[in-house]
Amino acid sequence: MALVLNEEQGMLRDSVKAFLSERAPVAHLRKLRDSRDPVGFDRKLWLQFAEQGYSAVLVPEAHGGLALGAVEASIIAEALGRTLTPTPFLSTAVLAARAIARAGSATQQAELLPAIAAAETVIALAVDETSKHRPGAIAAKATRDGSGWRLDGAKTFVLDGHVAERCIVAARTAEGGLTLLLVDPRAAGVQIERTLMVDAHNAARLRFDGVRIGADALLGEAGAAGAVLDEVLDLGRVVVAAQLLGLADAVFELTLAYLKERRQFERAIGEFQALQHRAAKLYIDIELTRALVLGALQAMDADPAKAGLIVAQAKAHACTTANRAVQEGVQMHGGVGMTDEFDIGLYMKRARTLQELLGDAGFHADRVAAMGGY
Amino acid sequence: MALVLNEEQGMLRDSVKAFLSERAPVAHLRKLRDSRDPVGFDRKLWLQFAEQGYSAVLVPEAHGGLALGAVEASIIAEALGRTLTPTPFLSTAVLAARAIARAGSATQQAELLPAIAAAETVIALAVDETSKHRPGAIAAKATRDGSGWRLDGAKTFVLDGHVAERCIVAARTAEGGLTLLLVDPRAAGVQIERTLMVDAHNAARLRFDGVRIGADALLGEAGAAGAVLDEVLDLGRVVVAAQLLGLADAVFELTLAYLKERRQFERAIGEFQALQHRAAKLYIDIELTRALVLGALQAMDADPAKAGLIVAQAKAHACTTANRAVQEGVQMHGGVGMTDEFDIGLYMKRARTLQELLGDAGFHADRVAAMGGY
Amino acid sequence: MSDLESFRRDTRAWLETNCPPEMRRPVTSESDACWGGRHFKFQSEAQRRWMQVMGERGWTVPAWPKIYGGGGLSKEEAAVLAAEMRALGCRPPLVSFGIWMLGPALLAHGTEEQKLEHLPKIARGEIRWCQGYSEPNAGSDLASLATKAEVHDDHLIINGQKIWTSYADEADWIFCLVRTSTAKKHTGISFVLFDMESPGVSTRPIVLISGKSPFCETFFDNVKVPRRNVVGELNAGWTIAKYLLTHEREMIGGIGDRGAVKPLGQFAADTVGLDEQGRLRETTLRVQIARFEIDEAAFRLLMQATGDRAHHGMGNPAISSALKFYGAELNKRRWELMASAAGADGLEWEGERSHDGTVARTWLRTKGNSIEGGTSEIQLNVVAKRILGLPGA
Amino acid sequence: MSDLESFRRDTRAWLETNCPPEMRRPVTSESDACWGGRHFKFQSEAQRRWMQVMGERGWTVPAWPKIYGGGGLSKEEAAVLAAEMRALGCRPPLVSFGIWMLGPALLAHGTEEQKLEHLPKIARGEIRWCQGYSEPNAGSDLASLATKAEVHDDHLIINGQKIWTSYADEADWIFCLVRTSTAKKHTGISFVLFDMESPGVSTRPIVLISGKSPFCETFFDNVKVPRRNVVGELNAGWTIAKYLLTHEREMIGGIGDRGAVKPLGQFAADTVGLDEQGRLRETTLRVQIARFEIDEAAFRLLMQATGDRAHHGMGNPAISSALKFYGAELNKRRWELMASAAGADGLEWEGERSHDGTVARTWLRTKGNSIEGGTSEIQLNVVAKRILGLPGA
Repeated sequence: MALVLNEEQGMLRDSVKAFLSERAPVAHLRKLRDSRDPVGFDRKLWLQFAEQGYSAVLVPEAHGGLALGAVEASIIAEALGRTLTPTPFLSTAVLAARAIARAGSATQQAELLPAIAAAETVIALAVDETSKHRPGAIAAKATRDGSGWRLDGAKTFVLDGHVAERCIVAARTAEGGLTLLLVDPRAAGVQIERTLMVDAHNAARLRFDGVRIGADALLGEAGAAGAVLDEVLDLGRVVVAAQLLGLADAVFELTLAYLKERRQFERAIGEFQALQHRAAKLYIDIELTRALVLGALQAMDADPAKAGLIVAQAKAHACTTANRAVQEGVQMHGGVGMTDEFDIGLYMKRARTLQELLGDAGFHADRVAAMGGY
Repeated sequence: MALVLNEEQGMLRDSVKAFLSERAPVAHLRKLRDSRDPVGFDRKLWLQFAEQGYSAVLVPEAHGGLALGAVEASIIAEALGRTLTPTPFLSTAVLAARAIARAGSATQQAELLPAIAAAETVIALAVDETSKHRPGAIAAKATRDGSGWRLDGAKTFVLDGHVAERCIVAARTAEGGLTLLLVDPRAAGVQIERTLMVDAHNAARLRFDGVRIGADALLGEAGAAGAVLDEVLDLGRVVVAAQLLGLADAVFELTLAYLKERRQFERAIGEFQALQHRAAKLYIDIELTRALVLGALQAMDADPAKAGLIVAQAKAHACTTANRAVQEGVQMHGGVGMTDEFDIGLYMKRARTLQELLGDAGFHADRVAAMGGY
Repeated sequence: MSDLESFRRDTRAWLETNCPPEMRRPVTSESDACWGGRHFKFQSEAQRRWMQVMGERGWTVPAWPKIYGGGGLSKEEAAVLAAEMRALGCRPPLVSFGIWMLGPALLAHGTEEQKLEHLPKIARGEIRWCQGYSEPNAGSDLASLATKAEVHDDHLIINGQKIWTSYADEADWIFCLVRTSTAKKHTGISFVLFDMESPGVSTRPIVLISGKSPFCETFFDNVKVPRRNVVGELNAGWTIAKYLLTHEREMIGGIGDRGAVKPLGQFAADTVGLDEQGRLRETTLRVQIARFEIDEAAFRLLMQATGDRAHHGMGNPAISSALKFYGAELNKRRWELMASAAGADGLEWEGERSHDGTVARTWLRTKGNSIEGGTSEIQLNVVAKRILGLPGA
Repeated sequence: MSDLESFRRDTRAWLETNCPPEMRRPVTSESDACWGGRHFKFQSEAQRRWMQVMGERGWTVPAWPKIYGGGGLSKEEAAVLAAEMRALGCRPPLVSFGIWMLGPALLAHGTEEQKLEHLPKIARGEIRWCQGYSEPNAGSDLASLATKAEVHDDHLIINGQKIWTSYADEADWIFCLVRTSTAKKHTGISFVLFDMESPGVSTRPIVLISGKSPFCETFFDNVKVPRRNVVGELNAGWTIAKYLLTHEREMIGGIGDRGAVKPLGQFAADTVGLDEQGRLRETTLRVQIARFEIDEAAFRLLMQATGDRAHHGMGNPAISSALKFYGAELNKRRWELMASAAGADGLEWEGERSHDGTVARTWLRTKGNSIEGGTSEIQLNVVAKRILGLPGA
C-alpha cells in the first residue's frame, strides 16, 4: 500500500483540522485548565464530535458507526495533538470502542457501541497499576463469586476515569489469565480519585475493594482477554504516536516561525547556522516519524496480530521525536518559551504525558529488542 | 588532593612528551606498519624507555624501579596516546609489573621486576577469551597435575602476546577460584597466532592444550587471584583511559588547526557556527574526561580497592569522548580525513582498539549501574 | 599559635555563642533563605537576630572593607570563617543580589560616595536589590536594550520595560541598564541605581510553565533618577554589565552539581523497581542513568579541577562558560530522567502525594537553566571564540 | 491482453532465453559489477555476452531514446523490464557513471552531435566514464574550483588537479568541471568531456583509511581538448553540475537502507551472546541496537513514502538532501554498532578469519558516507534553506 493518505483520508484530515482549529484551539484547553473545570473537557464539543462522525470512526456500521480504521482514527488524534484539545476520544472512541467491538457480547455491543458513536457516553480503560506502563504485570484480581465476579485491586493513569460511566478493567483470574470486566464506577467498593495532571488532561486513580460484578459484565471470556488487550493497547499506542506526531508538527511550526521572526544581534535567529542545523535535523526526525507512524497504522489495519513490532517502533520513535521537538522548541524560544502565557509550555507538558502513556520510548525499545530476539 | 599535577608530575609530562614527539611521532608507527615489522614495536625505543625510567615507573625501588603510581604511569600512557607509539609499556610495565609486584613470590619478583624496569623483557597478560571483555566469565582451566599444574584454554586480544617472553594467564581452578599462572610461551602445548590489528599495534591469540606448568609458576595463591586481577585490570583501565585522553587531545588539536586553516565559501570553516558549537562541545567533553581520569588515577593510588566505581566512570567517559573526537575529527577534515596519507585515520583506528581494550563504554556503564545498586 | 589559628578559635567561639540553634539546621527549602530589605517577613526571630548580629560584625560580607560595612577579613580569614560556619552548620545569615552582584560591581566601579551610601545597607540587610537587565527584545543580545534614559543636568528620566527581574516585586532598589545614547550599540548604555518606590515604577509577576516564579516584568514610566546614581561614566555601563554577566555565569555553573539530591539510580530503583538480577526494570532508563551518572561525576570533578587550577594560577576564565553550558544541560538531563523514572506518578501537578507536583514542576523549571544567565548557545559561542580561538562570524 | 501485458510476456521470454544462468546469481561482491570500457576485464564470457545482448537491445539504458542507443521504452515498460529482471534474478548488465550521470546530463544539455557521439557508446559499454569535480581546495565549496582551461578558437588547454575521481585509472573518458573565467565564481565554470588517453593526463590511486579504493587523484598538464567537447554554453557549466549533484544525492540516499544485510540485533546475538532471559549480554549495546533498528525502520519507510509521494505529485525535491544526510549518518551508526558488537574480533585487519578485516574496513569506509556526494553539513544547509525557508547566511 502506498505510504500516502488516500483522497477520503485527506478530506477527513482537512475537515478535522479545520473543525478543531475553529472550535477548540489551544485557548480551549487553557480555559478549561484555568477555570479548574470539574469535568476536564467540554461536553458540548464531545457531542459535536458525534455530529462530525469522529466519535463513530471505529464503531461498526451495524451499531451506527463508520467502521473505519486505525488510519482514520489517527487522523483525528493527530489533529487533537496539534490543538491539545481534551476529549474522551482516545479512551472512549478508540480504546473502549475497539475492546467492545472485539470482545463484547451482542447485548453489550448493542448497548454501548451506539452510545459511543453518538458521543453519549464516556468509557475508560483501566490497565496500568504501577507508575510505568507494565501490562505484563497486572495484579488486580477477578475472583469468581457465585454466578458473578468479585474485583480487587487498584489502577492508575486511567484516562477520563473520574467522569467515565463505565470502566473496562483488566484483571487476572485465579488461573493467571487476563479478564476484562465492565465496571460501573458507582458500584459499592469503587473509589475514584481524579489526579490533576501536568498537561491539564483527565486521569484518575481507581481502587476496587471487593466490588461485585455480574456475570453479564464480563467482556469476552474469563481468563482469555490477553489477545484482545494486546490489540487494544497496540491500537492505542499507534494512535497516541499519531497524536505525538501532530504535537511535534505544531511545535515545530511555532518554532520555525519564531526562528524567522525573532531578531538578535541584528539578524533573525534563524540565520544562525547552529540553529539551522538543529532545525533541519528536527524536521528530518519529524518526517521519519510521519512515515513510520503511517506504516504502523496501515499494518494495524491490515492485521493487528502482525503489527506488534512496527507499532512498538512507531510509538518509540514518536516519543523521541516529540520530546526533541518540545525541548528544542522551548530552548529556541528562549525566555518567552518558559512563560505560561506562551503556548509552547503546554505542548511540552502534553508531550510528557503522551510519552508516558501506553509505554515510553524505552519500554518500546525493549519490546523491539525482545521481538528481534536479542 | 588537588586535581592538578604536582611539579614532578608536570616535569615528567613535559619530558615524556618531548621524548616521544622527537623519537617516535606518528610517522614511527606508520613506518612499522608499512614495513610489516614482525615485532610490531621498536626494541631500541623500548630500551630507551628504560634509560628514561619510563619502564620502571611502577616497579618497587627494591627491584630497581621508581615506585611511582598510577598518575605517573598514565602521564606516560597519555603521551603514548598522543603519538600512537607502539611499545610494550601497557602490557609489561603496567599490567605485568603490577601483577608481579602485588602477587609474585620473592623469587619471581627478583627475577622479573628488574628486567621490566630495565626494559629487557616483554610480559603479556592474557585474560579475555571472548570478543568482548568479560573477566567474570574466564573459562580457561588450571588443573592440579602432580606438584604443578596443567593449563587448558584459549585467550584472545593478548597485547604483545606474539613477542612476550612470559605470559601471565588467568585461569580457573576446579573449585572455581581464579589463578594467575606464569607461562613460558615456548612450552609444549602453547599455540600463538599474531593477529594483525586495525591500529597496527600488537595482539595475539593463544591456545593452551594441556600445558604443564611448575608449582613455582603460580603467581600468588591458587584460586585466590580475584582481588589481584581486579586491581590489575582497574589499573589497566584507567591507564588506557589516560591514553584515550591523550589521543583525543591530539585529534582535537589537529582538527582545531584544520578548522582555522581550511577555507571554503571564502572563509575558514571554523567560522561556521554549527562547527563552532560542535568543536566547543567536544572541547568540554575532553576537559570532563581530563578531570575524571585524574580523579580516578588519584583514587587508584590512594586505595585501589575503593577505586572501582570511579575507574569504571573514567574508562567509560574516555571511550565516549575519544570516539566523538575521532568521528568529529574525520568528518571536519572532510575528504582528506578519509585518506590513509593523513594521520587522523590512524587515530580513529587506535581509538577503536583502546575502546575495546579492558571493557568499552557500555561494559563500564553496566558496572556503574551495578555498583550503584540499580 | 598562628594568628589564623587564634582567629579560628575566636570565630568558632563567637559563632557558638551567637548563632541561634534554629539557624544551624540544614536549609530545606528556598523559603529558608533570608533576603533582608524593607518589607522582608522574617521566618522567625532567630532568623532576624542571626542576620542582625552577623550584619553588625560585617560577616554577611566578610571580605568587604570594614568602612563599607564588611568584615575586613583577609582571603584566608574569610576561608576560616566559611569553614567554621560549615562545621557548625550555620545557615547563611543573608543572601541577596546586593551581596552577589551589585556589591562587587560598586567596589570595582562605584564612587566613594556611592559605596558609602549603598554597601553598608546591603551588608546589614536593610536594602534589598534587584537587577534590571533583560528586555523583551534584548535577551541573548543584551546590548540591544531599548529602555531609554533622557539625560538632564541633574537627573535622568527613564522609560521602558525590563523582564526577568527576579523579586522585583519585593526589592527596594534596582540596578539597571539603560540606554543613554543611540549613537552606538554597546557604548550608549549606562548603569544606574534607583529606588523601586520612585513614581512611575510598576511590576508584574511572571508565571512560568512550572508555576509561580520570582521573576517579574518591570515597567518604567517617566521615572526620575538623580544623575549621581549613575555608576561609572555615562554611556560606559556595558563594562560593568559584562563584568556582572561573567560573575553570574560562574554562580550558575554550579547548577549541574546536585550532590545532595538522592542519586538518580536510587531514585529510579525506588520508583521503577529492580528485577531478579537487581537491575532496573526499565533497561533503557538504566543505561541512560548510568551514562548520566558518569557525566555527572565528570562534571563534579571538572568543577573541582577548575577551582584547583585557578588556585594554582592556571586555567582560562572563559571556562566558566563551559561549566555554565554543561551544568545547565546536565541538570536538564537529570530531570528528564527523574521525570521518566517517576512515570505516571511524576505527571501529577497538585495534591499531597506528589507534593504539589514537585517532579513535574522541577522538570519544567530546569528547562530555563539553559536560557537564564546566558543561553547555552551563547556559552558555546564564548567557548569557541575565547578558548578555542575560532575566528569571528 | 493489454500492450503492457504482452510486453511483459515477450520480455520475460527474451530474458529467459538471453540471460546466461551465471548472470542470474545474486551479486555477492563489488567485483561482480560490469563496468564496460576499453580495458575492462570481464569476469566471465557470460558477463561479456550479457552486456552485449542487452546493449544491442538498448536495455542497458531502457528509457533512453533508441536513436541514442537506448531501449526507447516508456516509463511503464521500463518498470516492467525492471520487475521481470528482478523476478528472474538477472544482474544489471552494465553499471557506469555514463549511465547514471553523464547520460542524463547530455540528454538534457548536450548538442545533437554530442548525444549521437557519446550516448550509444555508453549504452553498449564501449566507453567507460569518470567524473572530475572535486579538487583539493574545492570540496564542499565546489564552485571555488581552480582547474584552469584556457580557451582558444577551437580548443581548450587544461591545467590543474582533480581529486576523488572514482576509477579514473580505469576510465576511458572524463566529464569534468573546469574554470574558463575568473570573473565570477559560479559563472566561470564549464563542463567538458575528454579522452583520458589525451597527452598530459595522469592519475594516482588514493589509499583510504579502509584500504584500497576506486578513488584517484587526476592531474592535467596542458591537456588539449577540442572546443566542441564543451557541453552547454561556455562558462555555464555550473547549471549542469548542480543538476548532477542533486542526482548523485538521490542515488546515495539509499545508502542507509541495508535491508539485505543481517539485522544488527541478530549479528550481535551471534557475536556477543544472550543471557538467560534471552537478552544481549551487553545491555548498552542492546539498547543502542534497538534504537538503531527503530530509526532504520523509520528511514526505510521514509524512503518508501518519498517515492510514493513523488508518484502522487507531492513532496519537495530537496528531501533528497534530508535522505542523503540521514542515510549516511544511519549507515555510520550501523557500522559503529557492528564494530562494537564484533568486539576484539572486529579489530582484525588481515587474515581469513576476519575476511581480511571486513568489519573494520567497512566500519572505516562508512565514515566517508557523510562526506562524499555532499557533506552532511551541506545537506543540512540545503534542508534549512530550501525546505524550511530559513534566511540566508
